Amino acid sequence: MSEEKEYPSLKEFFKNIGLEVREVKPRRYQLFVDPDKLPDVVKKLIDAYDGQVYLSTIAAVDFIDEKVFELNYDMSVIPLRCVLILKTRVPRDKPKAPSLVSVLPGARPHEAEVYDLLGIEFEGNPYLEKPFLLPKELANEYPLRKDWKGPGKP
Amino acid sequence: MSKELKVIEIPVGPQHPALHEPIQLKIWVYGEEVVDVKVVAGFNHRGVEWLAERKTWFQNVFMCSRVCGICNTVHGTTCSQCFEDLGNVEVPPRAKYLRVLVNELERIHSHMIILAIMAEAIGFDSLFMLMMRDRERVMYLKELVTGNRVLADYVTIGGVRRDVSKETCDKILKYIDFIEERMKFYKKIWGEDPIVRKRLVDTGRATASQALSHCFVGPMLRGSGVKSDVRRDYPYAAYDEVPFNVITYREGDSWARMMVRVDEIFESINMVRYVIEHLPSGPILPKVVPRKLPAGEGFSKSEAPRGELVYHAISKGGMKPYRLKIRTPSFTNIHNGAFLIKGAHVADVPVIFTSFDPCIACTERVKIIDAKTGKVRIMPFNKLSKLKKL
Amino acid sequence: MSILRLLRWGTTRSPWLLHFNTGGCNGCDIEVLAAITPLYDPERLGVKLTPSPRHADILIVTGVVTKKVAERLKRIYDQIPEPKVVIAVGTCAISGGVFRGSYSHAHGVDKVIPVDVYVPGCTPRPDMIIKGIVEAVRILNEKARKIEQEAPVR
Amino acid sequence: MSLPKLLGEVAKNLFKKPATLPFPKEEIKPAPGYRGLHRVNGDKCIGCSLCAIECPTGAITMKMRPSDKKKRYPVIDYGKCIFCYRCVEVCPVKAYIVSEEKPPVIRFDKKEAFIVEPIFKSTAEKPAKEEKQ
Repeated sequence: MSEEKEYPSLKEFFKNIGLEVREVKPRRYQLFVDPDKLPDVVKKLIDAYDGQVYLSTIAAVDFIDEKVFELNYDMSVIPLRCVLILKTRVPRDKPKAPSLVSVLPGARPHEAEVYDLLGIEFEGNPYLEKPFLLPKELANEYPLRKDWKGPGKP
Repeated sequence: MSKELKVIEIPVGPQHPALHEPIQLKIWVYGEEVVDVKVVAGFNHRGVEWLAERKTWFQNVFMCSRVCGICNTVHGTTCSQCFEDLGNVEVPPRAKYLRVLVNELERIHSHMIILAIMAEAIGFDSLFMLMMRDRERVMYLKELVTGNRVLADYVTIGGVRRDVSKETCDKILKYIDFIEERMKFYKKIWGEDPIVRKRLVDTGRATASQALSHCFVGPMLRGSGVKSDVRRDYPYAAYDEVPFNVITYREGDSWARMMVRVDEIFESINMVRYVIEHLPSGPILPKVVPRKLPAGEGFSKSEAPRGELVYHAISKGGMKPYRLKIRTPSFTNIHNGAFLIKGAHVADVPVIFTSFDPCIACTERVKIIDAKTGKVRIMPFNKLSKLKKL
Repeated sequence: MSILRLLRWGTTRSPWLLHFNTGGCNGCDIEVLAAITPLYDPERLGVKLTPSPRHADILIVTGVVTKKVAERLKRIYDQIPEPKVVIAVGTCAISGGVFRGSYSHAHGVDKVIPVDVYVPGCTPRPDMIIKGIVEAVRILNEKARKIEQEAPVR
Repeated sequence: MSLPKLLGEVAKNLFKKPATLPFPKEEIKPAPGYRGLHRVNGDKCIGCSLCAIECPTGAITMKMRPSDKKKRYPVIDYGKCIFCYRCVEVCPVKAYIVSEEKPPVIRFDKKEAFIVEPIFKSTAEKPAKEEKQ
């Protein structure tokens, strides 16, 4: 992996695959992707940058008013020294998204965590498990959903 | 052998002499070889993200500092930066430099403690005692600057909470010189001592491509030869003005990971010196710090002693965040790194696991079934088929 | 009778510690670790850290007691032979501290097992932890004496 | 195989002064500026409850004054306090007295020692132990 190799900028790369990326802050890019296209986009991204891309986190948000779950995939592109936030939305009544494990094995614990705390199912990830982190008493509940009633006062 | 060897399940933890924190490793062994591993956890799940939605912005900075005790300042810094990013709060330059100072002091003490624990894990108790003795000097410096030995609560939204005086700076320089002197000696031990080398070289080896595809961060990634450091790649605080080198080792084994930490201590010492020499004057807090932050999205990442730390906040305005996502470095390192244990000797399990610098409190939730993609180097083929059913 | 007196003499002069983290932030744990290092060195006072609950006299508990770990804490407490003393180190172990109100922990050690000595502070300094151990030895002595008196006289 | 590198260091340490602090004989002094126990000066406090609102753990509760029914005063529970000094920072009248005193060890039968009332000088509401500033 040589440092000298020239890589295309994120704007060029996404133009080539027919998407447009927005620079929200310096070195921070953001774009909306369809959930079905996500593994494909990530695959292309990894190939274009010689695998020097890793997933920082998946921040899942429950927008209860709009009846959607928003998934923020925070990717780090090492050669460009920048952050790319891939946003995708899945409906709240059918929370299913494709898994990234086949293209990026490191996505496994992140997806398992989101599945445990918010109940979004990642199709193709064989490691999803409930309860993953929660105690046994809360095995069937999703604490980070906004309509979860909570434990009450101690 | 008349009797056939069986695959045996061994639980390691949650209360275990080699692991000081509550995590359970279920390992399956065939003879002396580990054939499968499962990280069972959640023992440390405290519901921090759920609590964060119910606390105000300022309370959140204090709570996020307590996600992890060893790397608390960097948690506080990243949390504050995330909220500053959200509310467009300008941080004065002196506060930026002081953040670098405290973060680097913390990196020195954190790396020293993991080096000491590693020495204990390989049975090198005198090195453990000597390193812990010298580490107390750093703890004293931290107490002098921040007001508490471990949980500093030094950083707040907009800046830092205390200023440093001239005498404090002199004392820091004096103690830092002592620590550098001692670290030169320890580097010789870590690099050349036969006890250390025999135990660490060639255990838990990860190649660069494995490290990247399994999303390793921090010293685990740099130990495999990938040049990635958030301080350089995505500079925060005053790291774009402070010169330093990114340390990489090509070997990718436990020894390389520890050597990355040893060398980073020297870089941190130089950075502390640079910061004290070039400390700008001025206020440490902006005049007005808003108590309410606008709607929007805040993102911040930083280089914790264990790797990249990410905060992602989503706000709908008001006093409290709508969602705060914390991704700690140990979360990916422990979950994804477990495949390195596969194929190792049972006696090497604590060594490999300690070389991850596991911070279970940071992870605040752990549990994984091992990746099947990581190739097992030594495989008892006759048992692998049965193993799948376990 | 005299055997029990010998036992009391032994345990109070050289109490062995067992340290158990029940899901704290690690801050108290590294202070407990710092308290057994050369600078404070309780070993010159006869205090020693032991890995096994069956050898221990004093149980040092740090951290909020998460629900998942509570049953293990109970099991470890039961394994320690009488007389035994429990020290709760840190604000989290006393009341849950900054994580009060969360769904996944028990808000303090004394909700799960009886506690004899509290060491407040976030985090307590190593010398205060040693002072807590001194206080615990005093209680250990009282408990051992009680066992001695209640034993049937032959 | 060479000699272990640490042997020389270990031998040298045999002839040095011990690093251990003579702890039970001498108190260990924390570094200047240590965040220790803090108390409320009851005479200065105006009862605005800002510290109770801002406290990250809810360790401060506001109590009614017996003499003046309209005013309140804060009571700190050291069993919940994390010594972050947020209350000291936000207090508009600087009614908090800070010290470098370490929080004391408390036995199971003296749990009420966790809860600490403010210091009053003028009124006879709850004369507490004097503390140097």
